[in-house]
Amino acid sequence: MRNRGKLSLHIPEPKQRPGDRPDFSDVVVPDAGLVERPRIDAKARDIAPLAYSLIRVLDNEARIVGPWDPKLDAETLRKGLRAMMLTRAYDDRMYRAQRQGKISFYVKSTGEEATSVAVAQALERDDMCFPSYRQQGLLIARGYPMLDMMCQCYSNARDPLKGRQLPIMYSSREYGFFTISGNLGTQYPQAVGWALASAYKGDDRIAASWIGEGATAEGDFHHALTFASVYRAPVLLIVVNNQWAISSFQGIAGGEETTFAAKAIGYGLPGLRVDGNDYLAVYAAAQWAAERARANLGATLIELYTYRAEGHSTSDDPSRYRPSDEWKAWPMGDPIERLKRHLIGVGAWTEKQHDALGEELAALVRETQREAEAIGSLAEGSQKQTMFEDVYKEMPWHLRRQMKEAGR
Amino acid sequence: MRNRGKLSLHIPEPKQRPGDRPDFSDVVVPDAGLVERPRIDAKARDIAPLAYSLIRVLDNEARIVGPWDPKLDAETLRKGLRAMMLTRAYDDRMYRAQRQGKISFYVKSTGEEATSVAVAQALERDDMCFPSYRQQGLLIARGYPMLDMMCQCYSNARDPLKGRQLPIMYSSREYGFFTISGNLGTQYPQAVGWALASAYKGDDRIAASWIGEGATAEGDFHHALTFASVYRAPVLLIVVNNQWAISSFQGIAGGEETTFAAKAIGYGLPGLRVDGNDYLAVYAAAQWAAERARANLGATLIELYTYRAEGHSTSDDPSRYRPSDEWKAWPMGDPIERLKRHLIGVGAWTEKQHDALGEELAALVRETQREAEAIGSLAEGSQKQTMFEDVYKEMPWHLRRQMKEAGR
Amino acid sequence: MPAMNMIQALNSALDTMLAADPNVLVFGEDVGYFGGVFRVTDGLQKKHGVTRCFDTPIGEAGIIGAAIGMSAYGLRPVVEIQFADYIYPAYDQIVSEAARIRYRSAGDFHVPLTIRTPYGGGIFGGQTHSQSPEALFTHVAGVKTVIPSNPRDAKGLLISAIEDDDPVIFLEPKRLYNGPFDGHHERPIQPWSKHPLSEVPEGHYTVPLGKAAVARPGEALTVLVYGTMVHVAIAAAEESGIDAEVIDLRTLMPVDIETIVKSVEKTGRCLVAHEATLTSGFGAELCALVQEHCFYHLEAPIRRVAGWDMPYPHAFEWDYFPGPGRVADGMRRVMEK
Amino acid sequence: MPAMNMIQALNSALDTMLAADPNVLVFGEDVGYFGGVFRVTDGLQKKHGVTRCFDTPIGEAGIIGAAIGMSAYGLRPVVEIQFADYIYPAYDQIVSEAARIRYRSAGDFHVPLTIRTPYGGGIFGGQTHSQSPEALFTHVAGVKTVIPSNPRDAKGLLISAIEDDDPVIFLEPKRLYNGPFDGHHERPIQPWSKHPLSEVPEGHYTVPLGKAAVARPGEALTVLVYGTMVHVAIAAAEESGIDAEVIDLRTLMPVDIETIVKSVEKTGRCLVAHEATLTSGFGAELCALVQEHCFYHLEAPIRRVAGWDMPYPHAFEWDYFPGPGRVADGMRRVMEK
Ligand SMILES: Cc1ncc(C[n+]2csc(CCOP(=O)(O)OP(=O)(O)O)c2C)c(N)n1
Ligand SMILES: Cc1ncc(C[n+]2csc(CCOP(=O)(O)OP(=O)(O)O)c2C)c(N)n1
Ligand SMILES: [Mg+2]
Ligand SMILES: [Mg+2]
Repeated sequence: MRNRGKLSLHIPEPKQRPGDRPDFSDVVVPDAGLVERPRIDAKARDIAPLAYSLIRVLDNEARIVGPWDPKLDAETLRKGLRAMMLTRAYDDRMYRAQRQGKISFYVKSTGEEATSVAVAQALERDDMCFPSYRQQGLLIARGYPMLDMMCQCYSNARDPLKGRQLPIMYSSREYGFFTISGNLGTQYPQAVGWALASAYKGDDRIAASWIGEGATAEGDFHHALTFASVYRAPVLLIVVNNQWAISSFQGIAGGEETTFAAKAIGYGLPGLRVDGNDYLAVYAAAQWAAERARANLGATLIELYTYRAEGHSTSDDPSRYRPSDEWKAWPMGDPIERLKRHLIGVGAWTEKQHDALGEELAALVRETQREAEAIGSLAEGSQKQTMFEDVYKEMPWHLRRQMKEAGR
Repeated sequence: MRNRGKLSLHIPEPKQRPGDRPDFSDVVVPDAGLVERPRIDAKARDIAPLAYSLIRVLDNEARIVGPWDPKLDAETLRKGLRAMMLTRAYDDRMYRAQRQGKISFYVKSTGEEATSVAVAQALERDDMCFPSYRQQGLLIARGYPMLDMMCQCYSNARDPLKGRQLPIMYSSREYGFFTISGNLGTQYPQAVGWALASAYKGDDRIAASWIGEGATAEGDFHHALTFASVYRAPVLLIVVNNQWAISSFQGIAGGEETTFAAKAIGYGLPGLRVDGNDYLAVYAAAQWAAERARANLGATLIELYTYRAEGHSTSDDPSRYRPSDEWKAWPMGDPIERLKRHLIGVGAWTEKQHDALGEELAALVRETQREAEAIGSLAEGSQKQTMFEDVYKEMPWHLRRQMKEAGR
Repeated sequence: MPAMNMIQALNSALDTMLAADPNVLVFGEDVGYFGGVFRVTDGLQKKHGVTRCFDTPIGEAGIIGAAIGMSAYGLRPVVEIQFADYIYPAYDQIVSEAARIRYRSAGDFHVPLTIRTPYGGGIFGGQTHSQSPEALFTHVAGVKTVIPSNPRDAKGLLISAIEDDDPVIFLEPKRLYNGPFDGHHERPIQPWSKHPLSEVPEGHYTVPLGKAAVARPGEALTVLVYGTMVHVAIAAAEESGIDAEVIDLRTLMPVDIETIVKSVEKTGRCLVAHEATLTSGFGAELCALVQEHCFYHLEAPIRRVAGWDMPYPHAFEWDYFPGPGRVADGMRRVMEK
Repeated sequence: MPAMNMIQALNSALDTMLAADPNVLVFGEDVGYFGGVFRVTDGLQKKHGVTRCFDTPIGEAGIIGAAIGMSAYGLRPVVEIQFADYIYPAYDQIVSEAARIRYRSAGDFHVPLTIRTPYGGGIFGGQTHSQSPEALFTHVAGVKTVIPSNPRDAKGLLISAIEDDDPVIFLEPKRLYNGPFDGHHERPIQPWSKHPLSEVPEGHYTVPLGKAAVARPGEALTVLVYGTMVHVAIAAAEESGIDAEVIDLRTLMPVDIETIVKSVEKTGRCLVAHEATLTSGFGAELCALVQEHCFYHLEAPIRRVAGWDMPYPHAFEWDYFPGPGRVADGMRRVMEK
């Protein structure tokens, strides 16, 4: 009766490694417009197939097709385009600053700008975001002062976080952006708690949180979905599947066997799988989930399928573990390019305008950087005097003593 | 655009509370035999509906119907019946011992005997079990000396665990029963690790683990399923959904929105939902999953739908939070009764034999208890001299010093 | 003033705060309808409603994680971890998040969270219902750690903890819930009602965090204790005839160094006792502080009486527990030279 | 003997053990193909195969939980937690499981698991890439805690840890990976190759657990340190001209009390220094032990120099880090009277 065959251990491995030619032929890219858009009060179980399909709004000619068209006016789309372009320009500049030794660390979001910007646009301004470290696009979309972002990275006298955090670990209650943690996944149940608080108070604000596909393996992912399901939290739980977690491809996070959107199913939550490089699709999915949440119908898990175009961070060299030009081959392209093409296609934008905007934003970033650097940088550590503050609301005796010992 | 309606907080509540009449009319009990039995190499996604149906083999007349018939001979079934009856007799006796103040704590598995015994029978003797605290049926089914079980509960001179563990927290490497933890859920990823070790070695042994539906909310549940999925661990991951976690009904664990078997789907694993009070169905499901695991096809999640007939433990009084006679109303009955009826129905058992066996087992348990009590009990704490051992393999200086201080 | 046991006093604190502040929420495993496995939240759901006091899934990290998010919204959650032994799954959310959010956000966010949890042995709970993990929190900058030893303090300290704007780990000595246990497990259980500190004011009052109490004044040596060990130390003093000054720390972090130093400067001798395992227990910190602050007053080494360095062994609870005999021995050793 | 930096020495230890024992497995986040974010596992997958050295999902509790199960099967897993700051999600599996399985099963099962993890600051990693959580493990009966300070010890201790039949937390001072950093961050980085302890034997050898080393003999006072602080303390001694005896503990639990006592009895003075936050740090335990064992030899209070009680502040790394200046000040204070 017993099968006496030998067992063997399966270790997932990506198809290509450095030196190999990029090949995404096994990525199924369904045509845009094919996925139905259910009512927001659809039962999660009835829409389980959405977790395996791919919501796409822009077709190969960057035209809007299908029921997920969020019906946005050109002005709104241009705002989204600008925010994505500004995010990329900011990233490029800060990356360079790190390479020049001006800041200690940086994380780019290149190629993933839509995953932040489009969601920010679909939310209300007073909805609360619990981001991971790759959602700088949220702050930019919400108009947070770039100077403050930079000063945070420079840890200078104007750094709102007083030099206490690694660059990019922003925090802004005012802009609805929760303080970023270095520990993966912790923000997810926190977002659920925030959303439950809003529901408890009978308010109408909702929350959204972002996590990488790699970090979905953390326990906090499970806790968030469990609590969201049990208490019907008004929250958007977004998985940014950029296919890489530092050097580990998505198979190591479970992506060989299923999609990340499908994780929703086990909690009785809707799971939407979305082309994360399609600004309109991301917007539409977030909008659907936000409406559902506001109607007291609970949480939605959204997988945004994208590709991490650059290294994990400035501490990383992706050419050590994947073909170096893989991004170029990513079949779903670049979110900025695609939105630009769409706008041009409908006559709401021109190449010239685009180039002009590009230059304007580059100049803005450069100018802001000059301002930030004029204020100072890490080396000066100019908020050092506050180092002993904020451990507690009031400084206990032992910290007062230590502060004295430190000569402050 | 924004729905300005007020949010509200949903707190799940069971339909009945003390004083209410038990009512399981919302429990869907499909007829036995209706669920198809897929090939063991079926793709998890293709068999997702199994997570929402209910595998049942014994019909209302206790006849075997349908494709999940495990085709067991009467001898095997009588062995299963005996193990379940012995488990119940043992539970009753030890419960009484606790009430008499002879042991400090006890946990019964009444009504859930099939969830342990049938799985034990479906596994090979050298497969490894990672139980929670309600799987005493495994040890009994595998023929572990009941005297040793009792001596563990009495913490006496023969206690294999030398008085170090709360009663019922058994451990037996020899019988393939991993040391029970008081911390919920920890055994789940451990079972996966054990299974991976077997696969790594190219052996053919598989693992099984048990968790309560309440404890599925722990992070370790998620870790286990993630690791099992990624590396295709040969393991059975069993959720005993007995509908209660101390005073919390299964809705607090997420049972309002979906089934526990459905949690498999998000990991790309097969999820089987099974009538946990149907010995044959439990056996058949475990057998299917074991075959699949041995064929290098990875893990299966099995929800055994049952009902916790008694209090959570001797520290609990369920009449404070649920109708006291709810078990009587449980539509899927009692696993012992049902298997007995089946055996009688096919002419392989009689009422008389049953009564005789009942008496024999009661006598056996009584006799064993006498033996155990003759050896001693907690009060004597007779392995005290070993108290400082086994913290480490070799006793470090500080423990030697403490042992001296303690006057040993 | 009504006599209350510690459970009633804690219940009264929660009731008072639920009534006073709509931002206070109480939740945890089995705390809702059932009222908690130790009955501390008994009746609160019925009185204040299901959204104010409710059950949670069995996921300690989820409980604390959600509570942190609620804090960011402006609520003041009070959560229960059913046994301190089960706080470890939430350790990351406590250490990396609750403790650090004020600091890392430069005050932009803070976490006025109270985590109640029963700790300590003495109920034959075995190794996973008996632990004393306080030192795992006193090492974490950003959280406060509080342990009451009697009903009056329990209520006043719990209200202070809830009103505090920083995360507080509130450890409840479960062996004291129903009576002032002095370690004499062989004697009949005493009810709280005979103890003066069971007189608990109704309504709102506070016992400040960070302030110790002299539980028994004395001249011979200073004994630093908290929770159950306060009663054990008093018993040891009475029984040994050694005139110990027993200090009930009440708050471990920030610890009341003034009261400690004042006493040790007076007595010149010091014993530290706790139920937690010895090595790297909070007693180590107390020893370090006392020898540093009072070195020239010390006439003998500071001794520690503590749980042995092992998991709490079920059957040998009373051999593990640092009872009055061992504490008295410790006192004698400190008095030796 | 080849000169190795600490990364190479650790890699060599793993390579040696993978070759020697088919039951040794190496896994963790990014340790497989890539070879680890600090390159400690570089080349091991290629040499020993994908099933011997592989990547894991980002779930520290899953990594440790699976490793415990593998231990029960008879394997000897060596896992990497990418930064010590990320060990907290696995804290329950370590404390409640790995540490207690031998005891609770009365030896029926045991866990010969090694958990490697880089700790400490000095690389501008901010608060979640700089922590020193050793005291959170020294309090846990059943685990051993080891911290090397140089390549030769690193390899020998890691092999001992892997061969040890109990769980070992092996903390690697990440600032020492590439050179013997003495706290002078303003000076150019020194390579290991100039340091005598970079001579690392090839193949198998062990440095025993539980044995400290005298890193610098001296007469004036005893300095108890481990990891990066060994080099800082030596620098402080040289620069201050104080003839300190610097003891490199190497193993924190079980600590080498003999070597400590012998030194303090000789010098009569003691300073403890670590990077971890002060309160309830391992220094507290060292103070408690030293004052207890050497009370009548001590001529001055034992002082502690440690990280301030706060999260590691990114920009003020060098104000937080207890560098040679602060250690020398500490020495002077200990020498005062
Ligand atoms: C708890 C924890 N474990 C490990 C790390 C180290 N780490 C930082 S980022 C990262 C990869 C995360 O990948 P993913 O979640 O996919 O996000 P992405 O970087 O792709 O946006 C890892 C392992 C961490 N920060 N926290
Ligand atoms: C980590 C942890 N949290 C909480 C507990 C307390 N506790 C013990 S059993 C239990 C209920 C478990 O219910 P379930 O998982 O459904 O198992 P059942 O008792 O029904 O078999 C709880 C909350 C624990 N033992 N461990
Ligand atoms: Mg990723
Ligand atoms: Mg249950």
